[in-house]
Amino acid sequence: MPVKKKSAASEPKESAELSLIRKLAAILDETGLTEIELDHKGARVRVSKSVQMASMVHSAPTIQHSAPALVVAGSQVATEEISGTPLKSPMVGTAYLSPSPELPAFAALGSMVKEGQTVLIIEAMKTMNQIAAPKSGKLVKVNIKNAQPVEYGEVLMVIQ
Amino acid sequence: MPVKKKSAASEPKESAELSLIRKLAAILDETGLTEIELDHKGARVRVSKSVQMASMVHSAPTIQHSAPALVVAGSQVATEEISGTPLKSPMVGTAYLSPSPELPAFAALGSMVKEGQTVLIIEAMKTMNQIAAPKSGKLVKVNIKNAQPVEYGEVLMVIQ
Amino acid sequence: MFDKILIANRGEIALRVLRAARELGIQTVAVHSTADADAMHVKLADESVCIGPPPAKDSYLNIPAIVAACEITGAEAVHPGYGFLSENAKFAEILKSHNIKFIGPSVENIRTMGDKIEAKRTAKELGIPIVPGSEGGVHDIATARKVGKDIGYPVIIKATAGGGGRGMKVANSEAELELAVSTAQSEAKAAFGNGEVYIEKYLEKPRHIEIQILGDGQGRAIHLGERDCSLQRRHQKIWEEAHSPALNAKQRDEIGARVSNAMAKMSYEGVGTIEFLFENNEFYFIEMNTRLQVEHPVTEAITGLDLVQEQIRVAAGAALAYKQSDIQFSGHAIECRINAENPLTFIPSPGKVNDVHFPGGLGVRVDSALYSGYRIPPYYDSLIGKLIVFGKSRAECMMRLRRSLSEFVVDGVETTIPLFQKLLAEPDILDGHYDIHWLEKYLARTKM
Amino acid sequence: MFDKILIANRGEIALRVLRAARELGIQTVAVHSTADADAMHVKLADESVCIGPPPAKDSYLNIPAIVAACEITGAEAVHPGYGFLSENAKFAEILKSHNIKFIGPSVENIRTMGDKIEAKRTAKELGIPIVPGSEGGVHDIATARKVGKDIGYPVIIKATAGGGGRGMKVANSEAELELAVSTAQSEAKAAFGNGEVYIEKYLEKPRHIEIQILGDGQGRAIHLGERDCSLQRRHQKIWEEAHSPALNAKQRDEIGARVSNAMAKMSYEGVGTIEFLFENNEFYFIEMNTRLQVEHPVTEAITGLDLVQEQIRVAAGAALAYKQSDIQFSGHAIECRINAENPLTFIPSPGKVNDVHFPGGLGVRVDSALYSGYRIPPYYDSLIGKLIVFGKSRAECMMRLRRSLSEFVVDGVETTIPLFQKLLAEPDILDGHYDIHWLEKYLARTKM
Repeated sequence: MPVKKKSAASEPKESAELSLIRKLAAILDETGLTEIELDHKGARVRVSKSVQMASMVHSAPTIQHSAPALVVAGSQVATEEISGTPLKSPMVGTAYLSPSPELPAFAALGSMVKEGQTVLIIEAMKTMNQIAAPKSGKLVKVNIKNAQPVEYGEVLMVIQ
Repeated sequence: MPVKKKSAASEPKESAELSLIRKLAAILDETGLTEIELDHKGARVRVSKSVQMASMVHSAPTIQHSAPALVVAGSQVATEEISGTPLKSPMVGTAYLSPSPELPAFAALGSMVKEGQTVLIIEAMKTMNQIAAPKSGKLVKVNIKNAQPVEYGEVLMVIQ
Repeated sequence: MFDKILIANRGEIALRVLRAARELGIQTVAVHSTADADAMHVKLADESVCIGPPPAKDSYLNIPAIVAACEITGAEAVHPGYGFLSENAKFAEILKSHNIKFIGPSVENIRTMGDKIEAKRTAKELGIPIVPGSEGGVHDIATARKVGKDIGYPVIIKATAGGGGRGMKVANSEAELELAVSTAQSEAKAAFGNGEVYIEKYLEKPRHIEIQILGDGQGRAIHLGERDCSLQRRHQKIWEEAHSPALNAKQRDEIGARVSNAMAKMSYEGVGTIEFLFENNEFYFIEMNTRLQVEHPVTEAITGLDLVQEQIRVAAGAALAYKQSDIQFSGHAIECRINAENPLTFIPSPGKVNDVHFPGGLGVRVDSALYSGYRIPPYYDSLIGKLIVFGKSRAECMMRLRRSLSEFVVDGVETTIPLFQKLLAEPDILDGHYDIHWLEKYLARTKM
Repeated sequence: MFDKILIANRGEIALRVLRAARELGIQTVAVHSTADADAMHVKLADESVCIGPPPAKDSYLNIPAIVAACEITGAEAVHPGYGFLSENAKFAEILKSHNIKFIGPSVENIRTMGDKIEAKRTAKELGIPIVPGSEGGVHDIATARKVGKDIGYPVIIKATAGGGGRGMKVANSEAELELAVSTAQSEAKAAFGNGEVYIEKYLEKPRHIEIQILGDGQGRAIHLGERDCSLQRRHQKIWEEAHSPALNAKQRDEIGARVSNAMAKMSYEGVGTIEFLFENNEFYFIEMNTRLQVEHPVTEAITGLDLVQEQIRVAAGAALAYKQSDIQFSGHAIECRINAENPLTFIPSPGKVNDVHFPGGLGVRVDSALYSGYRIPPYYDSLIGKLIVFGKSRAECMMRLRRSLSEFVVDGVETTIPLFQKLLAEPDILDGHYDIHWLEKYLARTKM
């Protein structure tokens, strides 16, 4: 969500949504609420404010002191914040960015893709599964290399 | 929804939704609820408020679920807050408040005692140990009964 | 031996398999649903692969995902644990077609023993005692009388087309037989449109006793004694012990020999369990589980074998390392299944576990994937740990069980620990006098 | 049997004794210093008594306080654990005079074995092998030569009045003897004003092997095999195993029989350990510990006995329940002492333990009084737990040890767990090739 934290004096040009967010934020402060979610004429807005939790309950114990669990694919590492629609892997398998090594990629980084267009293939159990773009837009991020193993739910690409 | 307790400064221009949120916030405060979600004429609103978590880190685990460790003497229980100088048991043993069952107590509750005066006896290993008042003053509290077992560090009496 | 195996399961059994593999020097791949990303077996495995969303059908039962996980990690074999795909012949078949070793018996053996009727027929053929009864349907009272005389009373008359208790009648003597048969026939006709009935021996207070076997798929098989799993609630075992308080060494040797001979004839590979009802010193085959059993640790305790390691060894092609005479039983072991459930209502209690403390000391084993701060997901079964206690005698074992239950802390969710503490106060439990109905009756009696 | 015993100790051994008592149906009284008010044994005991401030001399070594704690709680017997008052003859004597049973040997036996010279004399008398040497002082070279010839080279010449290494000389052959004796004599004269020296066999690379015995104080005693405790740092054992990688069954039976015969002659009561140096297949008596040993669990693992329960039974007057022939050894066990210390510098690391997770599964025992949130007090020794691992063979045991060390989590303080993980990579450790100097040399070598 492209919210930039503007100065106090809000310009008149501000969109209706941003204005609404400001108002909601003010209500948060005023009422001591921590979260507001609002569906309003098709626009859904959620604002929330974290409490300063001082409690530090030891949620995840340091079980891994000797053999750290190496996640096969580097999905966790690769998820820098680039906004857009993520294409998450619907299955486990080996991802291919082009139909064959000699051919160019289904979709090059920075290019425009169409919703439903095949942007990569995932091979699982000797079957090539064509993976389609979830929406039309610009391919702004490719998190994987060709022939890389991927796991379920991993963010493979981001389309803006 | 029967909402009272308005916030004084609500502008008349405020949209219906924002006004609703304020009302819901007031209800949260009033009822002690932590979350309200409302579908109202196509608009969905959810407000929530975190509880002040008193951080309940499990310092001492609940090891005792079956066999609670019964401390021999009721020291922990007996230490109500009465200011003064505590007389803590210097040893483990059986405490006696008078030289023999027929005789009166070394020091009666409410009486004045002198520093160094014997106020009770603790028997340990067949030996009678005279326990002296740590300071002069009024004996304002006697935490033990005659012939009661006591442990080290237990507060036996309080002198003011 | 394998270099790398994939563990197609979760929870305590995934951890159990991981431990065995690690002790054999084998690399492990954990697979998990998104709900189990923080699970112990995932943290401890050498590699892990997320295979799907929380519902088991999309993850732990998702055959293509698991095969693909083998492919991308290069795992040579799959250990299926128990439940999920462990007795799925199709899974074993698909793995085979991908040149991945299924750690378990052959596809044929799984299939045969997975079919109730086929299993019973095979058991009978191989000399395993089954419930005596009529061969097929009984149509007239004369035949019924003959069957009754042959197998002895009481008998139960069941609808061939039946199920769910309808069309079932018990006859305690020949005098009751005619009425029972005709009633069953008309009930069966009314309920299923088919009045055919058959007759079986009726067991009133059987125990559930099962024999653990181990085969190498090369014609050798041994038995590892029995487990008594009679304490059940809604057909779920909650307490298992070895040996059974009801069996003596001669009975054990006899049934064990029968069963292991049968398994040798089948060229059975890996571990398996033949389940029996046991009444009046007779065994009656119920079914065979062609996989590792939840309660396998009690057998490990009294034999000293690591069943999972043995499973992996024979799967890798090794011949059985033990003859029957190498197996020495010693002591007594009891397992309590610790479930995240209310101990009175048995309503599941998933959620965050604030603090966990396992009992320790001599003769105490805990198999659990819990840790402090772990969140028990609501999607899977409620078994969160197993407490296995060993002693030189049953009496010592019971005292140790009492002691270790009192040290077991799981804070944040409800568990069945208090139930076991209560059971240890029951004279029947202390004496080993219980049958498969005991626990249900006890729970009904103490509900007030 | 006793109804109630008092445990005059703290930490893991207090918990160990509590568990044994509870399994025998005996009530327990924990005593503790103010620093240990939150300790596990205090939480779990039926009753607890605070006996003094943190310094051990005022609490765990405070005899009047402990006797008074018995009096006010009505405890009939005291288990002293190890360390503290466990080998204090005076304590045993005072308890006796108060009609409280000391769970351990007689006052006389404690006293005899507590005196180094008397212990050696007694051992020799009872047929236990001691280090051969001259009888008393050696004044001339001719006598020295005769002794050297009798006992064999190398020999060590020691000052009768000596200590701390001064006045000690080694002679590797008769050729070196004259110079060694005269040098030792003049050093001794200079250092202690007394030039008298004596000669003993010199052991270059001995192992520390000890024999566990159990007697009933009524003339019966058995041995429970040996433990190899050669891996020591500054005379502190850190790793113990049974059996010793260096001993065979015949040697075990021979030394065991000698030692148990000696103990029977002494009418020794309870458990005890005879410590030996072992070199070139010969045993040389060092000392006897008249108490339970830290490393007793490895013996429990290979014999199946509960040593603490046996201690309590004979203390209550029972005759030994086992003949030597009843004792069957099986498998292999290793104990690692987990200390709250930096694994490189061995600087103690007391403080709050945020999170504890014990390894579990087959063949793994943890004896520890730690729990999540526990604060390790700085007043006592740094042993916070013992990991004991059992396997059918030494190889299986080592693999299991590696696996369980990798699961052991103690968060918040430093522990020696990483040291053991490093040791498991050392070929000498894997092969069992080590002596009492090995660990010190290893630590010096890897310090860089």
